[in-house]
Amino acid sequence: MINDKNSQKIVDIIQNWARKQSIWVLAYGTGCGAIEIPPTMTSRYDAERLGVRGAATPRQADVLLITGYLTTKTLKRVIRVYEQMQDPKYVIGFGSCTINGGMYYDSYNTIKVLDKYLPVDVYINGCMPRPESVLAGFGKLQELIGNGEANGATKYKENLEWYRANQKKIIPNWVMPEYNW
Amino acid sequence: MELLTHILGAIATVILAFVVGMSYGGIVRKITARVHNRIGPPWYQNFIDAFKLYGKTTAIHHGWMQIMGPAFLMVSSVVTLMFIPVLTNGGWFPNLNFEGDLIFLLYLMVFGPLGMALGAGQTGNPNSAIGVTRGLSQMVGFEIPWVMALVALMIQFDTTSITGLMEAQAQSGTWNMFSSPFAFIAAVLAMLGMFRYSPFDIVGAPTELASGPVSENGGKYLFTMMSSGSIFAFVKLTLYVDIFMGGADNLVILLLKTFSIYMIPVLYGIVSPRYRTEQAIRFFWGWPLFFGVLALIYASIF
Amino acid sequence: MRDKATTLYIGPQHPGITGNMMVRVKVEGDTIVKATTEVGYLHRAFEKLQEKRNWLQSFTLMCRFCVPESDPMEESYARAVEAIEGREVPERAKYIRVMVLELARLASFMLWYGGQNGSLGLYTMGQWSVGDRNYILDLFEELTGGRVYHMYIWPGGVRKDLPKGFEQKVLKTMDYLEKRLGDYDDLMFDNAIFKKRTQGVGIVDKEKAIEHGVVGAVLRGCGIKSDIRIDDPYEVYDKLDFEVPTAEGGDIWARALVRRQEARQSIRIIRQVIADMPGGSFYNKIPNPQKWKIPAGDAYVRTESVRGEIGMYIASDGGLYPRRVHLRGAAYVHGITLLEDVLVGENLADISAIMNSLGTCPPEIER
Amino acid sequence: MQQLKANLIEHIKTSFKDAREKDYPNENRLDFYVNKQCIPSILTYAKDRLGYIHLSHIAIVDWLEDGEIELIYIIWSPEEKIKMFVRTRVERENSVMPNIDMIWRQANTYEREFREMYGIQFQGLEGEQDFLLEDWDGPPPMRRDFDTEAYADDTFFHRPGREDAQDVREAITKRSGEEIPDFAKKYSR
Repeated sequence: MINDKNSQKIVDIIQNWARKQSIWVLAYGTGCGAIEIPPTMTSRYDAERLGVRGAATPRQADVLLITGYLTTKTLKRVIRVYEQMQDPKYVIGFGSCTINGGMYYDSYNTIKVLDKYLPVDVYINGCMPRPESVLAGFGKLQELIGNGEANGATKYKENLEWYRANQKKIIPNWVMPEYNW
Repeated sequence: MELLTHILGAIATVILAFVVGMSYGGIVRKITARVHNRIGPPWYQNFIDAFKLYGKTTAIHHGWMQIMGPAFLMVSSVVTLMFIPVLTNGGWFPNLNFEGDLIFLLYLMVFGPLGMALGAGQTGNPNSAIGVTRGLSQMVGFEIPWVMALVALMIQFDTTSITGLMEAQAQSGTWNMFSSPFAFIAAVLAMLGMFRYSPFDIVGAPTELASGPVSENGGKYLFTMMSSGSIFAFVKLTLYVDIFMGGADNLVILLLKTFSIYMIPVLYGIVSPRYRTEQAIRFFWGWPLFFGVLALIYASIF
Repeated sequence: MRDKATTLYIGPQHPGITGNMMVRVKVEGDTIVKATTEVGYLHRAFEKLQEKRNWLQSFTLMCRFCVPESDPMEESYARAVEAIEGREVPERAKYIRVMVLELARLASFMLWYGGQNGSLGLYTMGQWSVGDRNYILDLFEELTGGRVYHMYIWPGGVRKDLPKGFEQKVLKTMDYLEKRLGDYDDLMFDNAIFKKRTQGVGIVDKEKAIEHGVVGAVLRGCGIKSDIRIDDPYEVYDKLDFEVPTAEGGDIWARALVRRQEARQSIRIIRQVIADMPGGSFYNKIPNPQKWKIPAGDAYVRTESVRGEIGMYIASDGGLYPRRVHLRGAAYVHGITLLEDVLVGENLADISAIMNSLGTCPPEIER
Repeated sequence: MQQLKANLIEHIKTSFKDAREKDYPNENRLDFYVNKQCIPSILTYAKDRLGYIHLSHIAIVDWLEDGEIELIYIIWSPEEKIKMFVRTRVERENSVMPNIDMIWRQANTYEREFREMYGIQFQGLEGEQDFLLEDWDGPPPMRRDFDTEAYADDTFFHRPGREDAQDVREAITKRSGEEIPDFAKKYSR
């Protein structure tokens, strides 16, 4: 009955609709992009009307917003946070420095390409992206979720060895619990 | 036949409580947003959130006590709901409302938070443990004026039954909120703590404890907590309406009365920062306690 | 005997932390017995990158030092380079610079209003003030093209002249904000619970202030009248008429009172600057940046930001690239040793409020 | 101000014989070049006797060509309103500096950073070894002989397309068929 393919499809459509209308963003300002998050959440731009709201802990969050450059020290924490999040989960790369390093292309302490370490569903470019572009990024994510195309987490699970190898390359001292998500 | 009515009525009550509680939550979010100069989410946003949470995979395992925590909450909310007369004449929601009394209800209402405390303690997250401790200490704070208000009513009307209180109001024609005003004030002040809006939201303060007891619970756990919280909110509101505002004859009046009383903690909360635990307890053992004592004196004199 | 203390990690992922850093606290009950900060989550090594960037390319890095308030950094850099090179700045540019700096201060105050109250659970305030901050950012956007990073104050003057009718827009915004500041007072300073939560919490007394080299509003909050704009005046601050508010007590409440007055003083300065704005050139042109060499020498300039004194040391070896640009933010002092010291003996619930009140800004610490 | 400066030079010179001064006549700034052993005593003297109670900054410059690292302690007197620079130079390799965090607590932060970033040791410095970096096993990164670009190329992935410094505008026009007006061509490389 419920495992029938067609009914599963209907359930998926309804679920994707709910997921798209309710996006809980983890409150983790990893970089300078965090400064445009308060304006996005407050009165002029008001992301809550689109169902976007903050979540305090990774257990409750749906979206991990990487707000800008990631130092190697933060990357370790971000990976840990990402693996604590529950499926379905999405990653938004925010700002030029997550895409190609931006102005920090020769810094010894920041990573340059985020999608080698974490599966990124949506990139928002700019330094710093304006709240409008942040909202547009959320809109794009909603569109992808609605179509069932935001499957970064599945990609991550399938190619875990590849991601792990990249991560361990810059985090030599790997002491992290294994999550059985 | 009577059994079937009871069962169907119970199911209807739970659904009603869930829907009303959730919608109230959504409306509160909307009202808060309007005060913030925002548009705010639609009133049904909470339903979407709950549905999404239910659809999330939940692979957090911290032993069986963690699962028991939300389950305890849910069970206690539903059981408490069963003992609350939703409408004055029983109507579609007969439940068990003629058997229970206020003292039994007092015990039931702390059962859920205690279960939650066990569950949150099991998660191993220090934030949860601290949040639970704060929650229980705060409960000690507001339970005292709350119990005093109820005892005052019991003395005044010489009954411990909720239906008895409702009948007494119906006979005298005045609501208890006017016939025993001090008890009402004490109970309303206690209600501020019971609903855990600001200034008494230290239990799950995100900026200090990363949301306290719920910090390790996502997905279906959070869904259970959210829905039991909504049901419990409905329970508390209905109880207030029953014992202080003469109950409600039909659903529209019930909704009007509960919503107006719900606005007290909500509107107060929007413009208040939060108290620390010891400040909150000091608050409850100040004026609310004073009004509680006054209510007892008033009840025993008249 | 069993150790009763629990170790809690506040951050780096924590809604109450001001930016990306961690405070490891040991608590007994609700009282903190030991606090250790851990920073470095935002270390981008600007000062290293500057070795390979010429004098103008380095300028674009400046505003990224501290995100909430980027203009004092640009101002410091511009002034330090001008001091080494001996470059003159037109009078109009100086006035425009002061206006931009004060607008940035106001924007930062708005953010502080939100942060301070958000840490205490009064989220309405943050929604109002951060929303109103957008009006200042609109002005910045018209003037410089950017909301957060402006890259406007550069060596030799400012990058663009004021657009037509800009002064009127600024004045209009100032009128609006002045009205709103009154609303904020009603919500925040007249609130009994806010008073209860902040009075006697996070005390920095005079001795501690001198021992730790405290600057800015924190220093003024313990009754010492000190402001770089008066003590070591730069640009045209010595020609302007404004007050330096102080308060007694050294707790969060005192610092909040100081900042409340300072926001009004900023509005007052902006109005004066616009009234006195001279005409003329706004920019003393620099040579081709690819061949721009600065004579050997060094300079240290200080600028007052919302969090306090910002110092920038620049050394030049006579080449195309800066030899060394070394920034000292206010948070560098407040955010580590002072924070660790103040937190001891405080309630666990007040960590976030104290951090906000001290003006902890991790990007400025780690650079 | 010149009078204050002259007094200051006299005070410092009588107590510290080998200090050399450099005056900047038009600024409120006075430089002293001293030996590294003198640093704690001269700072204490300035703080306790002369009223230079505020340690504004400790700047550090790596003079690779000279094989030396320069430390500049900048202190400020609220009464006299003069910035005093106390400068000293140490060897780049294996140098040990006296610790001044008992005079000003915030010096502790500076010293921890210099220890990590420049490899200078401070006598009796407390605090964790790691300050900004974590698990770092290379040379102290802020030294001038550390090549950050080579390290970054070595360690991190780069997204292709950056190295040819292609003009973004051209790439976009090629894709969308938009025409660049002549006045704008001047700015695109």
